[in-house]
Amino acid sequence: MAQLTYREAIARGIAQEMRRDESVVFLGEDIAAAGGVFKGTVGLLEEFGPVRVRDTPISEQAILGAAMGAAMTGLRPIAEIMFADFFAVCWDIVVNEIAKSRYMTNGQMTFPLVIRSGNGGGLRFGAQHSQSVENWAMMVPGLKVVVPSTPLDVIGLMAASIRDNDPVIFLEEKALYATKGEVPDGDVVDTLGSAKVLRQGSNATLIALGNMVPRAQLAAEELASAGIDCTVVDVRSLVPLDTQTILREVSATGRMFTVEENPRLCGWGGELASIVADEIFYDLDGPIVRITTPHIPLPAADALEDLAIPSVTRIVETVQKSMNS
Amino acid sequence: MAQLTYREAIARGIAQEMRRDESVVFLGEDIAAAGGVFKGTVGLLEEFGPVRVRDTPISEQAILGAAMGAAMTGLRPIAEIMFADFFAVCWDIVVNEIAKSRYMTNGQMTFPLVIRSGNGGGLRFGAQHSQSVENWAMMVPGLKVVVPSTPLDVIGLMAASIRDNDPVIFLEEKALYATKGEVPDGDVVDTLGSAKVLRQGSNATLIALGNMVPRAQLAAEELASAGIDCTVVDVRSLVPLDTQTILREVSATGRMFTVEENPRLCGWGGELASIVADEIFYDLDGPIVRITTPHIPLPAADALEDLAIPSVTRIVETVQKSMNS
Amino acid sequence: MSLDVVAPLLLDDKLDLYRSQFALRQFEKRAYDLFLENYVKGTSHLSIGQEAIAAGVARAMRPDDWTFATYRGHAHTLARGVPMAPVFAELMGRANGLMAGKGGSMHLTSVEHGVMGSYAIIGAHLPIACGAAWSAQYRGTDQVAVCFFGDGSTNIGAFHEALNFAAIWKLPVIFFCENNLWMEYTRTTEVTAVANPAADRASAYGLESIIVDGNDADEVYAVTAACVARARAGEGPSMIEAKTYRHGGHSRADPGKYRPDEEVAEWLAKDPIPRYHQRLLAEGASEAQLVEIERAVNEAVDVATEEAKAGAVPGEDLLMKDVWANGGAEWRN
Amino acid sequence: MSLDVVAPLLLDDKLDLYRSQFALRQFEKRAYDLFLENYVKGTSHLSIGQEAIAAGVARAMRPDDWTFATYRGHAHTLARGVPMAPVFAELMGRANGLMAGKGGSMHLTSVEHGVMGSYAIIGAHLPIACGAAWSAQYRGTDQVAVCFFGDGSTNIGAFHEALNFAAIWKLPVIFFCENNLWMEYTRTTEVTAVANPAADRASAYGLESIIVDGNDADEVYAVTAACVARARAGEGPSMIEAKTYRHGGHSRADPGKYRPDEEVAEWLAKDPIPRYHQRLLAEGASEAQLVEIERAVNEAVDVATEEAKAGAVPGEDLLMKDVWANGGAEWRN
Ligand SMILES: Cc1ncc(C[n+]2csc(CCOP(=O)(O)OP(=O)(O)O)c2C)c(N)n1
Ligand SMILES: Cc1ncc(C[n+]2csc(CCOP(=O)(O)OP(=O)(O)O)c2C)c(N)n1
Ligand SMILES: [Mg+2]
Ligand SMILES: [Mg+2]
Repeated sequence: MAQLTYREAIARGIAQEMRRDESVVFLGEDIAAAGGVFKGTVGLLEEFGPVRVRDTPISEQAILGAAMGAAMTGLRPIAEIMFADFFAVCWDIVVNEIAKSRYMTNGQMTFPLVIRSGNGGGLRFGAQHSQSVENWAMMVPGLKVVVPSTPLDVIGLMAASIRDNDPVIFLEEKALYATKGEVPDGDVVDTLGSAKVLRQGSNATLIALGNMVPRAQLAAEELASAGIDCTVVDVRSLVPLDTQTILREVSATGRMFTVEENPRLCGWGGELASIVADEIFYDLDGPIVRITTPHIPLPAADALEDLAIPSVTRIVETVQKSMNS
Repeated sequence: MAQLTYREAIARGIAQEMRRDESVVFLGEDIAAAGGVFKGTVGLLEEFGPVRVRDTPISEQAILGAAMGAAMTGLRPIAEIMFADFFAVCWDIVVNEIAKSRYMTNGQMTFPLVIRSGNGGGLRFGAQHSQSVENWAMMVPGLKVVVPSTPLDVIGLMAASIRDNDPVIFLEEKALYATKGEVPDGDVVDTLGSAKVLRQGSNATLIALGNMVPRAQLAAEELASAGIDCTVVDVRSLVPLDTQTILREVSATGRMFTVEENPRLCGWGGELASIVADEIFYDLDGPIVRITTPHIPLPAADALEDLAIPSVTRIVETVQKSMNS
Repeated sequence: MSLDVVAPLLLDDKLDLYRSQFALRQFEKRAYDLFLENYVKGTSHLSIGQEAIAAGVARAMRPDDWTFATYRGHAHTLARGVPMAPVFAELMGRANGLMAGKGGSMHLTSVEHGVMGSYAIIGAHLPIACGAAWSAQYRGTDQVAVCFFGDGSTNIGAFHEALNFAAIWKLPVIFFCENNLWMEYTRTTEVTAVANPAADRASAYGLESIIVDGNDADEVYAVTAACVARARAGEGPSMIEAKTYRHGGHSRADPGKYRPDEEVAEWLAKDPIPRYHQRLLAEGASEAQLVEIERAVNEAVDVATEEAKAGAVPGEDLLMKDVWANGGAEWRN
Repeated sequence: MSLDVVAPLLLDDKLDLYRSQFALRQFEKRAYDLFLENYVKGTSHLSIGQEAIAAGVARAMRPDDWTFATYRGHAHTLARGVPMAPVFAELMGRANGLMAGKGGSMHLTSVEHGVMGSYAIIGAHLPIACGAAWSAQYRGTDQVAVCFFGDGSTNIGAFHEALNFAAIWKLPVIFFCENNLWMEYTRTTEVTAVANPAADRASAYGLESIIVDGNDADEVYAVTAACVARARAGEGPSMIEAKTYRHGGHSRADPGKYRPDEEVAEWLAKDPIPRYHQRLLAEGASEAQLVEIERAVNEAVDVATEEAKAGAVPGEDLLMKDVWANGGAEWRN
């Protein structure tokens, strides 16, 4: 058992898999000599050398094209896109090439690759360095999408993503890099497509992802003392999606709230709402409510960013208002 | 009054606005001399000359960057992205630059520009030339998103988009280019953010967009003869979204079905479902059901593409099954 | 560009190269007919006039080398040894198609033949080819990747990123520009800052500027073989610009009317196939030998057409197959 | 590059240019302190060591010309005449900030000063600058756009697209590469196929290769002025590569330890500001004049800091403002 930060867990997860599999290689901007701009990959160059851990130019299309070409010819590359916002400069390689080529070739090609990226806000970096882009990826058939919320999940889901034979978009929550958690010694391997029930309640079910998970947990504690007993589900993986757990936990309480860092329109919460409103409509006791960042670009100022992203207070107030009306 | 094809309506709408406003300029690949690969812009070079109607290299980032820079300095550019799938190669300019710069600059800049693009499937062009990307754009704060379903709407919404002071993603449904419709003489100007109720029924409300609108209408006719009387709403504009009309029409029947060409996850139908399940939950009489393309890349073969995209038969069967259960 | 390392072609090799070029031509002509007869439903982009390139390059490659083609990729796919019938069937959207109809004309792929895909978004496959080359370098297999693209594709960002990336990592990849003068309906020089869109940019990546006659299969072969040797020797990437012309329009039934008559005539006179035919006669082949090659090819095209037409229409099972490596399409449990 | 057309700077102009460089330096030093004191909450990228460029270029521009900067854009913004206080306030996220705190350090914009934005995604603003230049060309205003970017930014696709686009349309735009040798923590030559990442690629766009000493404001001014004149005369774009160095790290509190000590020392010895100070003395300015300039700047920095600190914290009204041209943020009715 050790206490590890979320940031340290990244390198730990990657190293664990690079040790057992020579075909795992890693490329990206400033990931080798510098150990990553978020210091998430410190030590990997030293342990695995410059042939397996390579710095690249600022050429995101080349980075992901290289990962794709390597994956289709037998390697298991990990590529870093420094900030998730930068997916926009290489989106074609992700959505038109990596996501579709297995299907288009009728299964002739396989793309065992992981694209890691720093996701989300909270660091006052402004609109072009703070986006939560999990929905950009969830929207595209052929991509798996993983967003861990704890150091332990980082390691286990990273290992599962690297071992998976499909392309995985692995989003690391920038706001969580400094958070700590217990991690067992030895290898950790988790399962993609499994949500976690973090708290069981009887009145309402809060469904959260990534950086919103600890906030949902804190909100649930506050709500409990105000007499509203909430289940909290950490989705962890948007594709594959653990609809069994989600449907079961919403059925059990009859009320569903999503807590989403993304701007509202077409967020994963909308997708979940539509699944629930279709498949367990008659188990619902009241409206489905989404708590999201408003549909605006994220502002840079700390005061404004804090107003934008769902806070514990906003979660508590929204749930209370809806449950008491 | 004249009969016009959807394709002819494009050039008509653009010409109408270029005549009244010198600041409207138009650029894209093969749009001038060739009149567009879908022949949607025939005659514009001849009428407005090569200074206002310009062919470009295959450089989508340059095309949209040019449109953005021109818009912030007083022009009203129209840019073509030939196939909507190609947004992926210039997505940064759309989502990180055009969509956000007004907000980031606290309103110092304005971006009156239109990006037109051929959207959707049905032409057996395969996975990289057939995508319905309306949700890619809807997801991003700062973009307006318009998808006309008739020649008349093409002209009126094109005019409204060009006159609008915000960036508009104007998606032309490739499968509809050859369809015809009545168009009055003289200028036509419509309003962004207004849905159209095409048919009023009492049992269920079908909400459709673009190429799915005529299918929803045909399905409604079939359903009517089977005793299920449906309202059909053409959304027309995803942002701004006419939630008043949608909420009213769903409340009136108590049942909502969406008909979406996009692959399922995070589609606009999910967003609408979540709005309805929140705001008029108690008006609902049964599950909300989404009829979408399965969450797969679009196949090229005609037989497979026809299986993938919602057909009139699938709409009819899905509605019947749900209404009778 | 020194060609010393390249093995010269013998007459038999050249007869084979003729067969290959002729087969590509006849395949494309049949594909055009099938399009007009509405057997081919989607789009298609033919290489008629450009056959010397696909054939000459393939000749310079080892079976385990990789090609990356564009939407104009029938010829490049067949030249690597992929049989005609599944390609025809793919164009027709049949279950016996190369990818069971799921990819279509623009995405021909046959991994077993080293045909690592045809890509329909301009520029995307240049970085992807870098990745395959990187994998060969990492695993020490001395495989080489060849990536075809058009003149118009040199102005897109991915071109630039891939060239720089290949150069700095010394990747075994050959970027092959087929300069047929035209993008879809626009002349490339009208929208390109330099006269030779690939060759004039080689120096921006520390590469040699190489221009070849794309209508001469022997020259294409020799220069490509030299670049392949260089790549296998660990000396890094090359870029080749071949001058050529498409006889027809850009795609589907486009008659290509935007091109001046004299230009078309000039290039028809440089048609690689009659030219090669004449060369073979001059180098000692008999007319009878060539006629027999042509007959056999024509027969093969007919047989393949019928085999393709006999294919079944693909159904729901194929539709929901192979999104994921487990063979399925499920996104939920 | 002929400099005949450029008006030589008089001593008064040069004193002004000194004032400008010194102000940029002092602003950045204060910004660094404010970061350490946690007044600046987000990131910030300083131009210490590179001031001769922002100052020299601004001097060559007309007030109605446009600049496009990067996330490392404080200097470029101030050099065009934007007052210090709103820039400090923007870094601190205050309502009196240049964009009321909504943009932050990386997105400084002041349309009234021709500062058409600072862009934080590498490469994006090069095509955008083309668009502004196109608009000037279309409206016949003879305005010019200058677009700054770093050495590391020359390997991204947008660079290539913009250069070609500007060249073929003969746009009045100047691409200004500040080559400070480093990307974030990686040396640019390690990932770039040519030694001069911008200048060695100019020919790929039919442009002249231009390299200047980026630590010499007079040279930067003169070469930029010549390019501006060319652009105004309708002779199209230019690309300039200036050799320079950032004294500190890439951003925030990065100490820049990855750089060899000798390299840092070599460049500190070429610091543009003491150099310019010496030159002014040699050209007839008095030490007292320079001391007075420095005093006035320091005072201005102090005053601006206090003014910025006095700003209010922005609230909900600003949050939901100006997504759309109508001033609001509504996406529904
Ligand atoms: C990113 C992108 N932009 C535009 C297109 C549409 N398009 C397909 S082929 C083509 C012309 C390509 O010309 P060139 O590279 O010379 O190849 P050729 O067709 O002549 O073989 C264009 C513009 C595309 N497929 N992808
Ligand atoms: C598309 C993209 N990729 C990566 C980054 C992260 N990033 C910010 S600055 C930078 C280094 C840029 O180096 P250079 O262009 O030399 O400019 P400098 O910082 O030295 O002024 C990087 C990689 C980014 N902002 N955008
Ligand atoms: Mg061409
Ligand atoms: Mg630099």
